[in-house]
Amino acid sequence: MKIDRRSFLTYTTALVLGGAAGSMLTPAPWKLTDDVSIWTQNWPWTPVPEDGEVTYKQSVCTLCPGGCGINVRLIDGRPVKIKGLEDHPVNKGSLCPMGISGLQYLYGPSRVTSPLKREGKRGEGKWKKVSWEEALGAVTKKLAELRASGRPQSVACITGSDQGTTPNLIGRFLTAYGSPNYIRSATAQDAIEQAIYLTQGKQGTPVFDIENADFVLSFGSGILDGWGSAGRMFNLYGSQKPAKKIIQVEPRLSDTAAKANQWLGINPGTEGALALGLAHVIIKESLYDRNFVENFAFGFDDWTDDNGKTHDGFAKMVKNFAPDKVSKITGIDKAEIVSLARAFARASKPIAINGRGHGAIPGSIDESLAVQSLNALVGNINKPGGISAIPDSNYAKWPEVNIDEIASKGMQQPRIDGAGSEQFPNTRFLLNRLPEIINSAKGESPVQALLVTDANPMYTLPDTAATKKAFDRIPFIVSFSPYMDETASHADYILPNHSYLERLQDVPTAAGISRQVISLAKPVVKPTYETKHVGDSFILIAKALGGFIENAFPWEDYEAFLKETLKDQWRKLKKKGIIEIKYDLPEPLAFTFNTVSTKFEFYPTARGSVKQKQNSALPTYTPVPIEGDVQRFKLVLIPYDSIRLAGGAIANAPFMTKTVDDTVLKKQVGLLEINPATAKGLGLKEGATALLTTPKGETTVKVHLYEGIKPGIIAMPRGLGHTAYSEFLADKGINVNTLTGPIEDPGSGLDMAWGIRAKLIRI
Amino acid sequence: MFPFCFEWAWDISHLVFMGGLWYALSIIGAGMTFAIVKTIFDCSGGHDNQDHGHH
Amino acid sequence: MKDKNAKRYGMVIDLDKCTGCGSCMVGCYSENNVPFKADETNKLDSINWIRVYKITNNKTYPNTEVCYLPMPCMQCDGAHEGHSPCVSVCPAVATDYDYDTGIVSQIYTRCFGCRYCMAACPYHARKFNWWDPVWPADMEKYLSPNVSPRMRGVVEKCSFCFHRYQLARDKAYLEKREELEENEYQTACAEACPTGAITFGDLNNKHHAVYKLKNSPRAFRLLERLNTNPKVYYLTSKSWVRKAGDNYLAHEEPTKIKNNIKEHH
Amino acid sequence: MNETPLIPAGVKRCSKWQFSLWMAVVTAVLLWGVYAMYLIWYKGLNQTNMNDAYGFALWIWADLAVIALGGGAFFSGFLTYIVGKNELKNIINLAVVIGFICYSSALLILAIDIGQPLRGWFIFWHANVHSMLTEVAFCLSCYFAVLTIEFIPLILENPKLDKKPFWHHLSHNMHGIMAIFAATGVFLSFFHQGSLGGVAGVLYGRPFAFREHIFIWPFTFFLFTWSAAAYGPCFTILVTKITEMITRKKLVKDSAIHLFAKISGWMIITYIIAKSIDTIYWAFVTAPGMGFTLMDFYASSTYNIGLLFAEIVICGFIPGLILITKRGRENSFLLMSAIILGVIGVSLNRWVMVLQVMAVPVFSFNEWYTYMPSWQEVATTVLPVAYGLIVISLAHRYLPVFPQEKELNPID
Repeated sequence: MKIDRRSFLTYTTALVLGGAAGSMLTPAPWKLTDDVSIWTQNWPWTPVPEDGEVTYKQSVCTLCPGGCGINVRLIDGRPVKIKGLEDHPVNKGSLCPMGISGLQYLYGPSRVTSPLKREGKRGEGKWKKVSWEEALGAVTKKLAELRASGRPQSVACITGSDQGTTPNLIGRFLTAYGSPNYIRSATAQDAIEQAIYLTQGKQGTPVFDIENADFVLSFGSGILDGWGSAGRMFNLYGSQKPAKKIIQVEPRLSDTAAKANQWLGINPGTEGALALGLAHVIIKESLYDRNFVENFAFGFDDWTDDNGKTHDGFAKMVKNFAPDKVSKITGIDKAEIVSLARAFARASKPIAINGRGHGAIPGSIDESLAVQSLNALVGNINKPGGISAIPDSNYAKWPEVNIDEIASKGMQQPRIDGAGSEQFPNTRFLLNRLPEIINSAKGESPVQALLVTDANPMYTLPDTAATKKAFDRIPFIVSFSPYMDETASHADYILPNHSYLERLQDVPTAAGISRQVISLAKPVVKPTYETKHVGDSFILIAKALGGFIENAFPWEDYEAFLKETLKDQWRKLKKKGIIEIKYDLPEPLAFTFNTVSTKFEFYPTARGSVKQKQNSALPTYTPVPIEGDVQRFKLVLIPYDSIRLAGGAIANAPFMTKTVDDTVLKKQVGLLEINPATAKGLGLKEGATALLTTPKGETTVKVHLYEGIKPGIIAMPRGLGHTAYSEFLADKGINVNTLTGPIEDPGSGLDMAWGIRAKLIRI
Repeated sequence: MFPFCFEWAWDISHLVFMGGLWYALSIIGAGMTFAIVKTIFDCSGGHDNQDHGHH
Repeated sequence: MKDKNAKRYGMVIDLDKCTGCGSCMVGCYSENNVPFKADETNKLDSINWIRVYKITNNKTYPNTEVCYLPMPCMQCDGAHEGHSPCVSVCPAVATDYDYDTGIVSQIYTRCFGCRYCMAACPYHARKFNWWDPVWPADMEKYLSPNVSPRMRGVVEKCSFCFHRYQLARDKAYLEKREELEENEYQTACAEACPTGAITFGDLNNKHHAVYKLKNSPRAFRLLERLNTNPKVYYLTSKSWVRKAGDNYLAHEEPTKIKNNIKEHH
Repeated sequence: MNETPLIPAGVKRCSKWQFSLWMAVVTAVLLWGVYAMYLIWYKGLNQTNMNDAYGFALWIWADLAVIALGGGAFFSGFLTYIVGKNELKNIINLAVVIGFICYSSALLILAIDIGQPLRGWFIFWHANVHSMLTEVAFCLSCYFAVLTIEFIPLILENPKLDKKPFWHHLSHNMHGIMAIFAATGVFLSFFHQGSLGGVAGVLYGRPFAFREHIFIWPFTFFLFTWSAAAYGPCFTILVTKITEMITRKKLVKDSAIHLFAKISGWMIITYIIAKSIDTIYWAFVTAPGMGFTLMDFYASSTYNIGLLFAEIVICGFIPGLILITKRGRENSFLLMSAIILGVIGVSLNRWVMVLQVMAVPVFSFNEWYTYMPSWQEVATTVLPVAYGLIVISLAHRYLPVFPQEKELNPID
């Protein structure tokens, strides 16, 4: 048979078709179908986590100063889950979303995995991996140079805390080195501590015994938005008796306000006036604690000083704060003010607290004093359900530090930030003043080298532009951050600390808790990357600097140091993870105060010298000046805090950002909360894009119409708008600090800004 | 779809549904088998295609 | 089919206690190897086994109220137990009703991604893996071996942490115990909730907290009128919240509506 | 290559280059769709604009719509082989070709639509017999087999193949038992058309979709079968008319068209009455029982009550009334209007039963869900159209699709 092209085609076709049909009768296609689907069930790029032995390790969360106990589940030594530690005295098993996200701070693209040296321009993101020897050597060299030139005081160190051995070790280093410029980031705690110091004469960590209170009057404190130890506050709220009342005073319906028994929308910044207004009603109606006021307080009534000069007492002063007037200032109904005052005074254990939101900004010292006075009026000081202060912990036994002449000279120089100066004698740290001081300095920057640990001032300080400008003038910046945060990304060297789950650290009592609890954060996992404990870094630098500095650090490393300084406590701490020093509240009717008058001072005499301008040290209400021309900027922007957004030194983990509502962040654009009535006036609909301008900067936002915000006020959350970190956080929304600026409290020097004027234009 | 698949149960739902299915499949299968077998028979019977009247 | 000792695990969420902190969501992510992307702001492609909704009473300032509403999978029984909206529609038995626990399972390796179950679920409890999950920079190290990571193209949802039930049951078995204690099997969200708003247990067991709570006058369920018969109960003292949990005609009063379907025992 | 032996005898076809040009254009569109299909299979369904609220979207609508439009095949089969309307033999070939295109397209779209196409066969292997989708998959596949069987004899009538004795006999023998296949097809179609309606009707969590049940089937089950039988013929007639327009010759005698149109008209009228009753019952009994009023379902600007009016009156009663009146269906303008309205009507119904179901918020605090398909979704939905055009063009060119063509267009 002749095979021509046609029949060839026919046969080929028949062969293919027949082959296909025939192969269906073989197992091959069926097996292939099955195999392919099995392949899809086991795609090599879908991870299969390894199983293994389950163990648990207990530690303390140090992502914020809250100090909550955590229980970490491990599989063959690999941490896989974090939950609250049931029997920890701070949080009793409760934990905030940040704490639960903890493992995302252990791994992930934001970690700095080895020492880095800057290659390109600052903030450009070009880095060179260097060895620890090189990195430590470079820092030592610079510090040695500055000392050699007789300017050890030009080295400043910014930390997140001043409690516990790690900050103290760094403080010791600075002392031995010769710089007084140890600067702790400020929070509302600073203002409250100072108010307690001024009224009670005690320097220490404030205590708010909300556990035992039955009426909580919160002047904007986000007690369910992350204020204090979040784990503790949530636990408290969940387990509280139904009879307990929470009254929330703030311009925005926050999560706390939403859960409060009553929400009072107040004109922002007028909380102090309300406190005095409440005092007015309480005194006028004689609802105050007569016993406390008459026997244990000073300055309630008019008094005469040693020079025979008569001073107004607190009672007389608050006569100026009648409900009518306070109603006008605060925007709260007169009747509400009166009934709130009565309810507060008549409650058996009322407590008044302040510190807006998380307490990121200290706030006015007058406001804190007014709130403390309100507590004193109801005799709510130093007793269960009340306010007191735990003395700064001294559980570590430090050997004396000897310093050389250079150091001694350096230490005698005034602090660059002005804290403790004649102007601000009662303030310990004033980080908020630093950028302005550097920027206004003639000639070279007073800070020649900046060491930053557990802090991220490039992000957290209001007026980011000014901060950046100031930092640009500092010739040498070293970051010890485990994460590529904003400050680290602007540093010259990064000497990465271990992540919080990899390092050993004692954690002293957090603010608010009425017991002195020292916990030990223990590594739950060996360091994953080429990182070093910040304490070890400082010890190594000290040793390299030699002389008196080296002598101040006779320990091999941080752990050895901890062991030797904690002495007896160490064994207990290591074994139990916690030492609890029972803090005994003084017996009722045995109130003793360390003030000049040995009484609770409604009239804080220690403040006298700095209040010359005012003639009186009494807390009063003067409106906090708010930046911006009212004609140009008709709205007021207030930052707010959310438990789902970390606005502090350590930023959101991807999991937390994942929980953020689409009414807060939409793609890369942040949403601004505005009352629908205000929005209507501006022609803005839900989701509309607008240009937001403040005296400090401008940005594009979308608007979210929210009935829960006072008309005329607009609000943005803290914690967004990062420029560093990774794609899971960077360039999402706006950092509200770029739009706001600090306002110096004339009394304390602390930042007391609560907002800024703003303008919103539809685009 | 087969009694040996673990989802299978000898319940009314399976009997009705799968009964219907296999019934339909059987008819289709039988019909096609018939057509093919008959075609092969027709071809091997030596009939010339011209002999068939056009349908 | 149904064991006389069968459990009906369920949840009671006290909305009066929920502060909207999101710990349940994060606790769930980390327990169940839930992936994350750079952009999670489109909540319609963001995988959440439990999502906390924020609802308001729609009143103007200052009478506005807010309530947070955490929504896991409701583990619906349906009109007759096992007839969950999703289970009955899945063409490949990739989601199934477990008569021993009342939990609606999802078998990722069985699912072929038709998404019919998602169309069937009025609670939007079901999420689709539109992308391959990626855990960058060593993050794979924290994955739990108790829950398999899902591949792209399949549906997933809250399982009431069924793996925890299995682990607890295995442990009880080794200890020669028949019954689990109430605290032996708890979901990750209930465990993570820092205010204790979420209570979990056997709805049929008189000794479990949920048994009492579900009969509270404050108790209601979401979209009960659809006869989905969910095993997640909510508690609220606010009438507007209760009203928001279902649909009512203008003249209807939530507490006066009788449900066609009573829950099973 | 000389085409003449491939072209049926006694008919005239356009020139080879003209045909090639046309095919090139359509193939380009097809390739666009194929590229989108590749993207979706390679990168996954993130290439679409579907989301967790819109799990069913454009593709499911396309599936439902093409199957309804392809309903002309089973219904003409039913009328021809079972009822004995022999007149319809003149149009049934085209109905079969359309059916084949529609069903193969539906299967392809389903293969694109599922997240794990390589596991698609689980729907058969691990079948859940209670799921409407299982029933759809089984009946759809089986009926596709039937359609292929119905299509084969037509292919075998290609003059070149017809010369081979085996193919000639096979064609003949298959013709001989075609009634059995057709009957099986009708049986299968009844169920899968119904099941497609059931897909929405059983969703008791979706008040917009849910309908009361008769035994295990929701009303929509019957309405879908009915509407496919009613509107499928409209599409068959429409394609016939379009083919006639393009080829500029009459292909099917008016008697067949009018008969088909008349039957379609009566089916539409009865269907739309049933649909109206269903709507009224749903609006006044079913939905209020779930706490919804009718207007709750039509409270969006996109999905407003006009849609319901359009579906029932404009695309229901109007074409139905035109087609059942002799003067209506015999007036070519009215006939065309009616069949176009019919095609729109059934497509609209399927759209509403898929996309509006997803759009309606079930919680009072949720907004209406919105969705706009991505270009990949559009391209893969256009793909079957291009594919259909190619198949019809090839079939018309090389196969005797229209038995009356020779008679109506004698070559001098």
